[in-house]
Amino acid sequence: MTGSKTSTGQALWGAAALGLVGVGATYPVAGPARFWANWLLWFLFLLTIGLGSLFIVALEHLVGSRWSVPLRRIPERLSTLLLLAVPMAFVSLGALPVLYPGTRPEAAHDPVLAGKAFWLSAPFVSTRTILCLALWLVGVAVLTGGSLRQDRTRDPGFNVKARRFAPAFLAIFAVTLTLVAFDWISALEPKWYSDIFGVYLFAGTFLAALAATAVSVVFLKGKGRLEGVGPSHLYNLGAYLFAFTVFWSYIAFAQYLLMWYGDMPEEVFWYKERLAGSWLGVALLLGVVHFLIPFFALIPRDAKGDTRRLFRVAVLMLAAHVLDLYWLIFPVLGPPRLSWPELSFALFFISGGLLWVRAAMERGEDMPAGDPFLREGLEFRL
Amino acid sequence: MTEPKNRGMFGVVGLFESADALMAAIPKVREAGLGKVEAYTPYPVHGLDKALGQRRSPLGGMVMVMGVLGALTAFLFQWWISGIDYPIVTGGKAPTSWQAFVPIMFEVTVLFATFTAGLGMLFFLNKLPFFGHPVLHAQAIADITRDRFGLAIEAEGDGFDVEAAVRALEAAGARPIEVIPQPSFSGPMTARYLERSLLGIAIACAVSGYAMYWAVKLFPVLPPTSHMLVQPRLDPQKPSAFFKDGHGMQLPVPGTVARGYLPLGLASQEEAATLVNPLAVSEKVLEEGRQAYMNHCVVCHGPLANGVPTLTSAYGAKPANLQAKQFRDYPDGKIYWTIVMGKNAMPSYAADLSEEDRWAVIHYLRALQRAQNAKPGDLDGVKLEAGSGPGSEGKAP
Amino acid sequence: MMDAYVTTEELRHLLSALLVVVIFICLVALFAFLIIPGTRNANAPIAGPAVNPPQGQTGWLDVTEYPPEEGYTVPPVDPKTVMTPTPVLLARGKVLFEQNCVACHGPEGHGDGPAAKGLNPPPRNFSQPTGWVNGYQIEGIWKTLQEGVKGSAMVEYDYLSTRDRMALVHYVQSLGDFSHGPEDPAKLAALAKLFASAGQVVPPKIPVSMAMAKLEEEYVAPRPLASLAEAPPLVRWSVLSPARAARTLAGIPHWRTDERALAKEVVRGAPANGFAPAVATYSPGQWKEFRDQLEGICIP
Amino acid sequence: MKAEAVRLPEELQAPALTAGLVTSGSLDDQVLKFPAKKPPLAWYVGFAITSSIMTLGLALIGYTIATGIGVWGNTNPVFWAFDIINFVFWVGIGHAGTLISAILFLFRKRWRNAIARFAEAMTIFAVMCAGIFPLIHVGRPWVAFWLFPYPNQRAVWPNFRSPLLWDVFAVSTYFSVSLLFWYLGLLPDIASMRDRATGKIRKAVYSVLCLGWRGANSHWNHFEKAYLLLAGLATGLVLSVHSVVSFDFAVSLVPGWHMTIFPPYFVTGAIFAGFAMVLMVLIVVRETMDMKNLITAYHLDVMSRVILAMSCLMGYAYLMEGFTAWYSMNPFLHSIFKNYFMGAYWWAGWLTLACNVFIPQLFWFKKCRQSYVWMIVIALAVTTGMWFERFVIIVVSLHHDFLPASWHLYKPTLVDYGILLGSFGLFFTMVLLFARVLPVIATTEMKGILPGAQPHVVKSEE
Repeated sequence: MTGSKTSTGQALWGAAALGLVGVGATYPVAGPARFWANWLLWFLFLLTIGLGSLFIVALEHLVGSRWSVPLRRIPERLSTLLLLAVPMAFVSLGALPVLYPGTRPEAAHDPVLAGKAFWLSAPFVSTRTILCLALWLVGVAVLTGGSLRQDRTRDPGFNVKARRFAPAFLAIFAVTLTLVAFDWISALEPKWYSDIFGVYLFAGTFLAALAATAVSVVFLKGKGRLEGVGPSHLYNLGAYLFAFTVFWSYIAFAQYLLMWYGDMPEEVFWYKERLAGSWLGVALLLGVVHFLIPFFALIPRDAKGDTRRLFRVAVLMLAAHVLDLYWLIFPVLGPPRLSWPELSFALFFISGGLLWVRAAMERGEDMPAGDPFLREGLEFRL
Repeated sequence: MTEPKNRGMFGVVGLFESADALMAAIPKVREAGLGKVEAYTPYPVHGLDKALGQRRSPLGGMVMVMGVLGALTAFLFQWWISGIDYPIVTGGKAPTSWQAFVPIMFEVTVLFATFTAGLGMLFFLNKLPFFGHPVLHAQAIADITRDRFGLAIEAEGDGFDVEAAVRALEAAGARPIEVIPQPSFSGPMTARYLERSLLGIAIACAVSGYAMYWAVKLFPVLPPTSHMLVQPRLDPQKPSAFFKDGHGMQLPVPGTVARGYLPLGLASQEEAATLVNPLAVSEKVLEEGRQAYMNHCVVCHGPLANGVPTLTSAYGAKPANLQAKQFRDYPDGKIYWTIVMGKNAMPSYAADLSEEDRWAVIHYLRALQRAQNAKPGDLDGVKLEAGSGPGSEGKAP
Repeated sequence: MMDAYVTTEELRHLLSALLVVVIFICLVALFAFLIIPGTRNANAPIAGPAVNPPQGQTGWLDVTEYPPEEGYTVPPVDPKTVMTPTPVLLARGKVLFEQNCVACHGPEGHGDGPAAKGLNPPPRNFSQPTGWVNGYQIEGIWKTLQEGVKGSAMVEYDYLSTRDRMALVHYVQSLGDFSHGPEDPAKLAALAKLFASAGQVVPPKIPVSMAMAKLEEEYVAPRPLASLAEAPPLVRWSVLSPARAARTLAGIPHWRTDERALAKEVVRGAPANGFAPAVATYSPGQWKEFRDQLEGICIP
Repeated sequence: MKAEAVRLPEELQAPALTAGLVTSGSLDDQVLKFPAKKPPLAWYVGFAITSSIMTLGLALIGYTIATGIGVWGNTNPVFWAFDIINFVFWVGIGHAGTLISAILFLFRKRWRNAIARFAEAMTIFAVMCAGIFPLIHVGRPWVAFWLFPYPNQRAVWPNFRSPLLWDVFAVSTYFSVSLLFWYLGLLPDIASMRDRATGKIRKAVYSVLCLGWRGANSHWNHFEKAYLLLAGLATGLVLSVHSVVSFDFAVSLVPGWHMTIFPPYFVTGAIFAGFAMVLMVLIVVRETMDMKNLITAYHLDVMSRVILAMSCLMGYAYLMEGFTAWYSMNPFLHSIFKNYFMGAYWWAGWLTLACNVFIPQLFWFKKCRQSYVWMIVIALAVTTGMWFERFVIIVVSLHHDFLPASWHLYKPTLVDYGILLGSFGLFFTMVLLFARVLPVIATTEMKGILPGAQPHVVKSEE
């Protein structure tokens, strides 16, 4: 076991190192724009998984759900990706002058951008980002740290505290995630606007976090850990994945339908860019992997409780989330690009992220042992 | 339903106090293997289907099939209607724009799926309505729908052993136990019943249709199709009590300038004489003039502009003969003025003919005049039909 | 695998139910589309045996497409046969009167025809001796028919033949129940001489389409104006259509010398004549300038 | 993970879903007795009041149809006014029922069982009220069937690209599915009533209505599956219906209507308003029908919390609308948002904001979640606020359209008010009737969650 673990770890380190070479080469060879676009993609990917996981934890505390208590440690561990996101966010600020037209001085002379030039300016975006990071870290500290402490203290007082803290965190989450959506994605094309965009990113975020949780749960179960987590729990996870696949599609389609129908030049250009030429293929692929395949794969009752199918669908959902971010970010660079820079970024961040998560999976016990509802959660049957 | 040979007996049902007791009894009773074992409960009890060995409900598959059918139906229906049978472009969207079909596709999918789930469950799977089921006529049913849990051993084929079944239930702890006979009356779905109900439906349709006919006829408060035809409106050329002159059609207010028409800033016809026709003579212009002449002028002035007095007999009017020398010598401007301002009994045609058309008509009129008063050289090289034409008999030698 | 969800039996039930629904819909559709006559394709032409239509444009009844005719001269009239009324002449005059005159002058010649209402001056009352512009004697009525009355609705009727006109003259005279007095023999003689000496020329006739072609052929386009792009600003702003402006200028004599005439004609025809209506606001000085600039772009 | 006795703080303890001793039998006795009993005087008084209001509304609808919709205040450029506001409002009220019966069922929130029946019934009645408005809004309701795509002599088809046609499909589907859902849930209850009934006619009626339901487990098996599927489908439906209603506005180009957030925002608002209405009606039911042991303080508390959550979501939606309006730098959007809060109808904008976002925040306080007065005050505020939200969206956006020459203030007429009032009359008349002839609480579903109702067999997971 340890032997294979070490070898897996070595392989991951090797892959990360290999990816790092490509990442390093991207900036001078492929140009800064391409570097930053890739960086942004993976920054947002890791950030949204971490943030979404924290959201899952907070939601569980808020509604007092019992069945998910045995699984809660997984999103708690995944939410530590936010710690990784902090340095990444600071690095990402370097993308502002490269990718974001709103930060350039000429934005002040553009009739549309002039009014919001201050909002889009690099100092203000940085301030907002730092504020968001601080708030998230508080969330991580309270929800995750408290839970880990509860393993020792067995004090149900944490549940009370978390339950009171959850609504506040959810409010923060709503606002900050919207800011992420507007500051880091929508602002790539600062003339475009869509009220639903925050909700769109939320749908993808939540889905990705659910998928990451499902993948981790199935993985740990395969290692013989998480004893007591049975098909009923997996079924519920699968049902949530199914429901939020539909929710994502609903939001994505609603936004598309309204812009398509309205056909107003000030907003429809965003879709024209993303549905023109080869991007149409990417968009169709997104529809297939983000909606059609998971939708039909998860409809049958058996599929939701089946570890193998759930695992496959969840991995597909994570890939779909990457594709979603790719489709959102990369059109500003022109036609779709998929070459060694993208692959080395993927290699680096996937292996790096896995290393991080792998380490996180060893923190504390596999289940929140101190939670008074753990037993009830383990007894949960459909 | 199975048709037991032993028509006298449906089965035996025993009641239990709690779901736990029922659950515990089921394996014992099933072991005895006396007949089909079925539970009757006031609410769905989890795990009973497994205990009773009943298969999982196939409803999910049915709903899925029908849902996909619904989506396809809705899509093809809309696509055929909007794209093929009745293609209209609205909002600049292509007739077959799939995006707009999605909402209805979704609704129809849900409609098909829910009706399959609800009605499919009732009619296909549960074979309801079924008022003649023996259990419904047992004493136990009142308890079953209230708070007791019934376990029945139902006869399957020949040789149902009632006593053994009662004993098995007793041993499992059921109390009381009731033997249920087949109901003595025949089910409602007999041929006579069907005939009667069909007749009833037919009569009801006839009566209600007739009643509606007379209701609409006798109480015309809301005649069903009076829309648009009957409404307070003024038809042109109809009298009206509203206007002082009694005409429905009114002249525009004095000084009204129609869109695209400029008032003519000339005081008299003489002043207009020097106006220049701005249009070049071309086939296109002459053709436009011909169209306008045929639409507006020909009824009075005749197809050859000779004012053949077709109107004299009908209305006592005598339009001008535009072939007269006087009009042949008229400058274009004077004719233009006449078209715009009218002359004598001729009204203004300013509202009917656009500026372009007026000048084109004048060009065409010149062609008509030329046709009737050709220059001698015009006939050079033209082969004449011998002895034709009205003037041939009077030709100069 | 399918069996886990739907047994064959249930699928059959399901599909047969669907079939019933579909058949029902089909029946309704059949009823709506075919059985109610004329339900569908209400605008479609009625099908019949195929007929090969003649090729090309034939079959029109176009009165303007008569065969060409040569002109001719109506032979001179023997004055003796027309100078005094005869029953034949009066009968012919009555026919012509009803065709051409009653609309204004009324059936009895009282000047009260249906079209008389809108006329100013009103049509002549033939029964009264007063108000005749050219006199009520043969020569005067002839003159009226020949030339019309300037400033009134009475147009010339010179297209009637000499004999027809004399018949009308006699008929008009017969409508007035007053003494027409003795005719002036000198004038009568002049008329008689006219009748006897010259026949009436009837011009040749050609179909309208030919006339249209002739006009087109004969049309001489005025010299076009030079390109406006390099023209001085006044011209660029004032000329809407160089082609029309060229025609307008060609129709104004002396515009090169008389800018007042130019101004008058250009203003009254704008904008159809190719000039912008704004020309109405130009001052005399501007007109001079405009005229000079126009000359500049006229291709000599 | 030993079963050590951890003393849970009160806040964390699982609340009892019923108060006192409730058994299957007592539940039947308590709930199913009403249809057999003579109603009290108060019921008659209430019924007289609501049915006369309903009659007034129906009379005014008749007047409208006979005269034409010129009797309303709608005029250029406000062509949509009370009719569409009321339509959206009532459809929204209906959504809470579907949410409680379907979405909470999927989330296995067992507290929903006590209130689901009433909420579903309210869905039906609310959709009935809603259906009236587009019908009379078309002006010639007797040809409203033209909206349906059927082969016809006119040889024309409806326009499938029109969101108004989507509405026809969405609302009619919603109504039929809600009705089916409600009826399926009622079946076993009616079977119980059939077996309790003594009168011959009553028994016959209930027999037919319950289709001969006999509680066989093979039936329950399919029934539960059907209920689950219906719940899942109805969840999608409830999202789609108000989204389609929002498309009526959002696909147009009117500033203030063309917003991408409209679909989820309308759904949220609908659930919000519906919950407030359900809360109010349930308080009355709880008191007058003596249901304190079934509809407990916990139920009211949870509903208040849901209202609070929805209010926060509404706040988020308003925030996004305002922010995006500013962020778009679109002068039309700027102007319309200024107009919402500073225009001629400024009071409507502020009322909406106050009633939907600020007042419900009182539910943060436990005291407000426990006091009838506060709950009713807040629920009334939410109902009013949501009505005025539609007023703001529809009338205020329309009265300043793109053409300043046609700007015009909208003034409703007495007929408008009368029909609005009449729709409330219809709604409450139906509610009163329902409370008397059918079980107001889903007894079968309640029986299933009573303590000890399910066998204590520890199932082994395969």
